[in-house]
Amino acid sequence: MNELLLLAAGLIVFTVAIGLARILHGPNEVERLMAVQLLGTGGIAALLLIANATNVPGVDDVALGLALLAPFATIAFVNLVDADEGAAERDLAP
Amino acid sequence: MSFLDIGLALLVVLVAVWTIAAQDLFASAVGYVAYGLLLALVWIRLYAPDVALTEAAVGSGVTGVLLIAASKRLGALKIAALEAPPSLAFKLLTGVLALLVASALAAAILMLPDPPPSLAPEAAVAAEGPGAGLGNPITAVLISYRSFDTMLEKVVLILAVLGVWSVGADQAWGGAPAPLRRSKPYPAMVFLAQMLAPVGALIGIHVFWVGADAPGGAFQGGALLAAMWMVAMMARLRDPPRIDAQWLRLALVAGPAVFLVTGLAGVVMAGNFFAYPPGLAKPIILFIEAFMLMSIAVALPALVAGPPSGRSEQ
Amino acid sequence: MISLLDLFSVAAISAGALFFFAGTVGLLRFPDSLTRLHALAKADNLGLGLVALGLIPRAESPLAALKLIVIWALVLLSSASTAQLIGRSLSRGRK
Amino acid sequence: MTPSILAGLVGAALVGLGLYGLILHPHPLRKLLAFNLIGSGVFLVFGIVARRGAAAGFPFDPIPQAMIITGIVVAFAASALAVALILRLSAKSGRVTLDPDAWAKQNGADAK
Repeated sequence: MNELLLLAAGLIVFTVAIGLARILHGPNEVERLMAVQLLGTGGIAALLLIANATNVPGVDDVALGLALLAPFATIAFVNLVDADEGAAERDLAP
Repeated sequence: MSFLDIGLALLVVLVAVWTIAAQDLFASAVGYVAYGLLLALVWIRLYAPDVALTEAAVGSGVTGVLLIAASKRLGALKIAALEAPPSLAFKLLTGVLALLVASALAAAILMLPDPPPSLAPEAAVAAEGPGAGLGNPITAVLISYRSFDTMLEKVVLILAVLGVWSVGADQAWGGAPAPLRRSKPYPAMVFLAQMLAPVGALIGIHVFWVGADAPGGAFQGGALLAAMWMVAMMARLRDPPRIDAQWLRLALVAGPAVFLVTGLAGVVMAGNFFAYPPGLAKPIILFIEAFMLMSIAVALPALVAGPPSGRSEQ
Repeated sequence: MISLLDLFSVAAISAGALFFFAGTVGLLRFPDSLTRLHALAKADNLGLGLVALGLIPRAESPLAALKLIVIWALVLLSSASTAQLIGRSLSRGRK
Repeated sequence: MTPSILAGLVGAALVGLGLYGLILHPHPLRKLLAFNLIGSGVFLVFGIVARRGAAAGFPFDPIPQAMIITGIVVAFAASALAVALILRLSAKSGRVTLDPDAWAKQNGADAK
């Protein structure tokens, strides 16, 4: 059963890693980010599987940390895009 | 060796090649974030959950925000470098040099002594030493066995913060760094930050607390707390504090200061610099770690927020 | 000897892996950014959700099971919110 | 070949790759990325030393691992400082380059 779980972890990581081709191709910057977000979620799933299949302690906490940090890059990016375009800037003006 | 290990190794190298080879600056930075994620998985496979947690939080998460923001800002400048691209001969020469260094390192790895030398017994003494009883040997090493090192590392963080602050314009000194978002945030962003930050702060403290006996500790917990503060700043729930704020500076130096004072007290109490009196070692270590947690949680966002910006620049 | 619970785990995890596969295919093959975003959100929500669901019966303690659910909830929250943010930034770019 | 040796070889490859990028890329931010690659390659080599040094009932040698954790945080601090310097340099000079001659070229162009 543990072997099976590790196999599933590997499959999920490699599947989402294929999605990283979107980093290569883009064409939008947003799509490059989306590929990383998919890798992040796949990585969390793989960590959960590894946590269950092996006796390394604390792997679930690593997954928890990754889950917390998942939206990080995207928020930073959206903020900068808005700053670039000066959009929503007027919203701040009283 | 399983299919998971081989595949992960290949993926890490491929993504690293992409980070180096990409034409686009932003694509390269995003590639680095993916690289950090994959590396965290590799660390788990190397039986290093503490390192994996640090890599995930600092190496991928916080560094990712830093790099993505920097590449976006530099990309907005749209300035072509005046330099001529390196010639083919120079490229080849560099390639050969890189190959030589990598093969020398690989050869050294293949020829590592057997049986491998290990300091683990000494770490075991530090972890189970008189009255310590820490279940996590890495925390014991960081706070007890290599305590001076860890203390100086906090000083390095402070120096880096000072360095970043002093990069700003003279007239901006003492002011606040530019907000992480220039305009009014979207409701969805505010909602996300309001939900995530409290939960994340709890998880950060949890990671710190279990660090005495399980993977985790002040570094990892502090990095998660720092990340949550950054989420709040990115959604404009909070703005970066003024760099002359008293509480900020106190929080920054508290970690190494408490560490150093405790270490000096060890001379009197336990007969040696950075020695902890038997029976009290565990509470003292947790006490030091609590202040280090605070320093890290404050230093990392300060590093990402950057130098103070004059009001006039906005 | 495979118990019924194990069978449930295998089924749920396989289904989760399938959603990750579908999400990747969608990300690569769908024609424009918004549809790709749609594919991404499915993988985030259902793929991870099914994997977590499949692991719950195997959790060592109720607390470990709770942790699985918290992780899934966090990813649901951030994936839904960032999808909206990305969508907004895309629709602005189109104007 | 064991998984730890494989990871060590990956570390060696990363050091080589990073060195290549560090020397060849003219863009300072790309140099910084390459430098971080070298750093994580070295961490990986440290990591396998830690894994091989399993003894005294630990599945790893905690001392190299503790050093890696310290190293990751210091590497981040250095990167943040470098990013601040790069952003300041580009804001001040209006261009993103480390080439000292580029300044002369630009000033020459301005003088004309």
